[in-house]
Amino acid sequence: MHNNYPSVRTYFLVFGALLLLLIATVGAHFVALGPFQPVVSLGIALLKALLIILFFMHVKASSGLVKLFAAAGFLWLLIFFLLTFGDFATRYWVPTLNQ
Amino acid sequence: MIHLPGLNQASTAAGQVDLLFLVLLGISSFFVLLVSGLLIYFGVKYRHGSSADRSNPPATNNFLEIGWTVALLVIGLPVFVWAASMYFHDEVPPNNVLVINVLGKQWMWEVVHDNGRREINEIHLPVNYPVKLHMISQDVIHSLWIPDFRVKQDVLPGRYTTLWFEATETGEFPLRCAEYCGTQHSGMTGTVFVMEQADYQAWLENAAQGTSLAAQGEQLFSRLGCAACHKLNEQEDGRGPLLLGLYGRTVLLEDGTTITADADYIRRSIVDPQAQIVAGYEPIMPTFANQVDEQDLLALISYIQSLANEDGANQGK
Amino acid sequence: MSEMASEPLGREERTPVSSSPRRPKNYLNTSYTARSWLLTTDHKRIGILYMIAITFFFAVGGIAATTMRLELLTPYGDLVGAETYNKLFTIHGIIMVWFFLIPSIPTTLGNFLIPLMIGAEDLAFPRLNLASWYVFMVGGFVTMAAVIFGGVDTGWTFYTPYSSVYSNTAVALVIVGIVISGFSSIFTGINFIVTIHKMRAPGMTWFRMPLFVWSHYATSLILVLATPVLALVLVLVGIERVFGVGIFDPSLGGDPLLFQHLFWFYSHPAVYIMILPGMGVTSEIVAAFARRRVFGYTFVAFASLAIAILGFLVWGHHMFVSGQSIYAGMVFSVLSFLVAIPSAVKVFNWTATMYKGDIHFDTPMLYALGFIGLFTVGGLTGLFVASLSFDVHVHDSYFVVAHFHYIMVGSTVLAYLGGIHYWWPKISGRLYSAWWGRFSAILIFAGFNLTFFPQFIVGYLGMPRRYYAYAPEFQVYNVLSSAGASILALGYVLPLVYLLYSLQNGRLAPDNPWEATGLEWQTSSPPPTENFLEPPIVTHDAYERPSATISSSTGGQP
Amino acid sequence: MTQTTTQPATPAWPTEDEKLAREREVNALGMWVFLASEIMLFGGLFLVYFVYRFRYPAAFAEGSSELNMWLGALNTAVLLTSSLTMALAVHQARGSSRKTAVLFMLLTMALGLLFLAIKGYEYWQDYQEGLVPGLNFTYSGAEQQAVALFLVLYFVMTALHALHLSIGIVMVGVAIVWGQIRPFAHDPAEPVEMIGLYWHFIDIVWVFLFPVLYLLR
Repeated sequence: MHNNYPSVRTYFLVFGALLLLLIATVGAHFVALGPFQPVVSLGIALLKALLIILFFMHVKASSGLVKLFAAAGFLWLLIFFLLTFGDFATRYWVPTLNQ
Repeated sequence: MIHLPGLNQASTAAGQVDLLFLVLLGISSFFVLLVSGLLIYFGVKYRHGSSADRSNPPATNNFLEIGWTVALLVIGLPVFVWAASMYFHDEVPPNNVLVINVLGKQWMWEVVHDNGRREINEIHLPVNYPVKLHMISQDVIHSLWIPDFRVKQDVLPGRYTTLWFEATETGEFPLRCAEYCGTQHSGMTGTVFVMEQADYQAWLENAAQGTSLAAQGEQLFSRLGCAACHKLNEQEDGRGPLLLGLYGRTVLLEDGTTITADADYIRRSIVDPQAQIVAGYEPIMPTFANQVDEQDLLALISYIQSLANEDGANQGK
Repeated sequence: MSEMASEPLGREERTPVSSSPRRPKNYLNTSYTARSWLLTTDHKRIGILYMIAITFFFAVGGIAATTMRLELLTPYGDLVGAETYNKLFTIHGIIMVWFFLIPSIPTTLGNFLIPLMIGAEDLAFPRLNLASWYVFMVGGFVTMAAVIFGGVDTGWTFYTPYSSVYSNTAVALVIVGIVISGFSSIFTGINFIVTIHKMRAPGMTWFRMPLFVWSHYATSLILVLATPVLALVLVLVGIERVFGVGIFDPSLGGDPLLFQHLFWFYSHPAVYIMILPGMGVTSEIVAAFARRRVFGYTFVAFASLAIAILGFLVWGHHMFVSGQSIYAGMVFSVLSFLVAIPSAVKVFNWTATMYKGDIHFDTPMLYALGFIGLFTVGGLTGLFVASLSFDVHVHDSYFVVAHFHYIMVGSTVLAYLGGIHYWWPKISGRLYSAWWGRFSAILIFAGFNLTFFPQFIVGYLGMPRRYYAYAPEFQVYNVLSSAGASILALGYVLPLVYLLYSLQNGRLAPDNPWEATGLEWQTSSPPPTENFLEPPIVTHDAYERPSATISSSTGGQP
Repeated sequence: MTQTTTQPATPAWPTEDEKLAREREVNALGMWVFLASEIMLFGGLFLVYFVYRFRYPAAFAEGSSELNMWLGALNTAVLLTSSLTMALAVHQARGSSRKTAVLFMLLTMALGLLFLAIKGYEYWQDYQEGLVPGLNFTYSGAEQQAVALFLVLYFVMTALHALHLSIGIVMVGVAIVWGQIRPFAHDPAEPVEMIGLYWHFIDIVWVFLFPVLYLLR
């Protein structure tokens, strides 16, 4: 598990990418993207998170089990988001059954 | 319809719910008897020391496992579909419905009829006529439950919830608060009086104290100075949106979204006007949250609904 | 943060045990000092520490329950006032859910047995295990302090805006207590998941593990993934109370339904935390006392996982009448029907295990049969309340109270007692009186049904939950229920008496008193501190009965 | 599910280095299971935030514009750098020189403290501007209630994050001191690796917090 840890060079490369993405996300704030604004900002944040997980946290070099556990947390969160938003989005829909 | 002792079926929904109960009871009894019967049978037959044939006991049987899983689905899902369709039907009131406002507050129910008649912990309503209870709470979450009608609906603070039914028997039926709401939660009970149509009208008329709800709303409308900004005819253009014919219409808001002008919209526009600015108007309306209580809001909303009626452009209350 | 760093695994080398006439050295008699108990990292001793703690909390919750049942003998509030009654049912709820049911089987039997069953010396993080006990005790004391400083009257569900704005009781303090004890669940969950993955003996593949371990693996998934959301929502309620800001308070722009979503996202999986370990215990007991392999092992194992995963999708069935959207209600209803399937599969498999078995009706088997019967009733009434239009009628009524008590008390407590009686020889090295065991099992089964079956009826007839004064026509059912409660209370006291009695003068237990399979029965009773004297090797399936121990009955196993 | 061959190996206790390898895997797995529970904790908070943003879009945008975006951006950069130094610390602790590992860990602690300082300054600034609901809230613009709700969520989320960061800083400090006192523990890099995982997780939480709270239009 420890022989294929990323080299120091990789760390600095990843760090550089993270800073660039930071600049990108701040830049995107000034561009009037309208409805795409949250999509872009969350997309960049997701990308940064993936970079950190895969390289800084060595998940890329870890066993399948660690990858599974890393993904499990986010998967459960997705369940939570989807079903809760299912309620909030459809709360005021009134079926036109009887009219 | 099969009648369960101690609980009469006094609404259109009651018979269906009781039938669903009996079907579920039947299915459950079958499985309970099946499982306990097998447990007892195997227990006796294969008890230690008995000379039953115990050769090559099966370790597993995929056919059996898949079989009873599919069987459970085949039995379960139709029950879900039936129960869901009943629920779907019970949640949406028909058009021609008598609306009664119910105000839940810590530990009593205050009922306000459209003609202004008020009652505490009692609801008088006609038989064989769909009735919609338009409910809101003044403090915590309550829940209006009328066991004999098999209906229940939480009463939320800050938002109107509705509960509709059609009583099929005259008489007195208990109503109870089902959601825990504090010290006297168990004291928050009352009675529903279901009366013949004629008796109901007579009851409504003879004891009507003072003005109807809409009229009370009109007095409030002028007293609070709403008329200063909200004009009542198309000619004058006031600083506030025109309220004539507003109820039931879809309104375009400042941020581009549209919303139907129902009771909730009007209530929120009075209590928290900044939350929904109508397109083309300034956010200058102050909040009236501390000048009106829930009853005044009911009166104002009833008044605004009546404005729509004169205009004739209203799709149902 | 708890130290995760490893501590060197230096153990004195294993010397064969000298055959002194006195009991050989085991985890109990290695040392009797308080320090050896309070600072132990031995999973077996921590299991016993938990057992003592939750027995105390079970007593507190039980006293609250009996007082409520006495009050409900009459339709009017004459024994205790409304204030006190509301505090009683809140204490009963909080203590029983978080300080007895959730820790009951995982932290006592789970802690004690999982390393033994998979052939490990201890759990993956022994010191984290001790930390989980201390966190549990601190949470328990803070909660008991809140109870003593005037109690809480919000119900264990803490619905806002009552809990955050209108209740003037020690809500913030009890929230601190519950959140602290939440860490205990997370630590136990972490320990079990990593131990089951990484510390199995050679040859112990996933499908050679006992079903007890499978059910605890599924339970740990829920413990780890659901508990944080409870801590979050209770902290938000605490913040709202202390700073008067409106996260869930509608008058300040919040939404009480969002509280219900967050609360039930934890609290429904929490009921699966309570039942899954009970299923694991039942699988072990039925297999042992029917002297047979569990029927459909893989289906029962995957059913545990299915329950854990589907259990996260169904919380909305608590909110059918709460003003939740109709469509969400329908989605949650169909998912609730699906989550019932794995439970039913398990019940059928236990029943099929009895087929062609060699059934011994010892005390644990009576508890397991009681579990299967009552869990079938509890589970099926779950389908009643999952049907939308029926739940509209019975939501927040005694029908629902009866349903969840059939699962929590009828199933989980019976399984807990069954497990205690099944592994008591292994835990204490002593045998208890078989007659008293059977008698108390039957007494509890009878008392339980008399207590909770009338509640189904009175709930359907219209008696709401949490009423201390009710309509006079419901009195007959409540009197029956209170009568049953007194029998049940007696039934629960009996095991405490004869089990403690057996500690001193029970007969010494052999290593495998019930001729059961499983690694825990291959080591001594009570086991040595390092669990196994020679390294355990697993060569056959979980419940394969080695032909060497053909039971004396005529029809032996092949 | 790596599993030894099913035919029974000769029964023997695991050797020392077998135990060491398993030890490292066990710790990493344990930390990841703990991080899964932390994901659910912060995830629940993000859900509360998104539900209310879905309901009050204009007010949340208004509230977000009250915050000082540049301090947020600076803090993100600080935390990303601290992630780099933490990763290098783990690298050095695994590799040859423990001295540089301690140096990088000290650097990580410093960056963590810098983040907390900037955050503290930002809180103080918000307090001065009367943006703290419950304590000093003098915001009088449109949709006062919903803006107050945004700010409550802002403070709860960032305070919870800051609390976790402070715990992280303390743990790094403990690891340094522990490394000096008992340097010959059989696997000195193990605690550093674990704290590294935790530290990177806290950084990831901030990576999501920054755009969600500050860059809202």
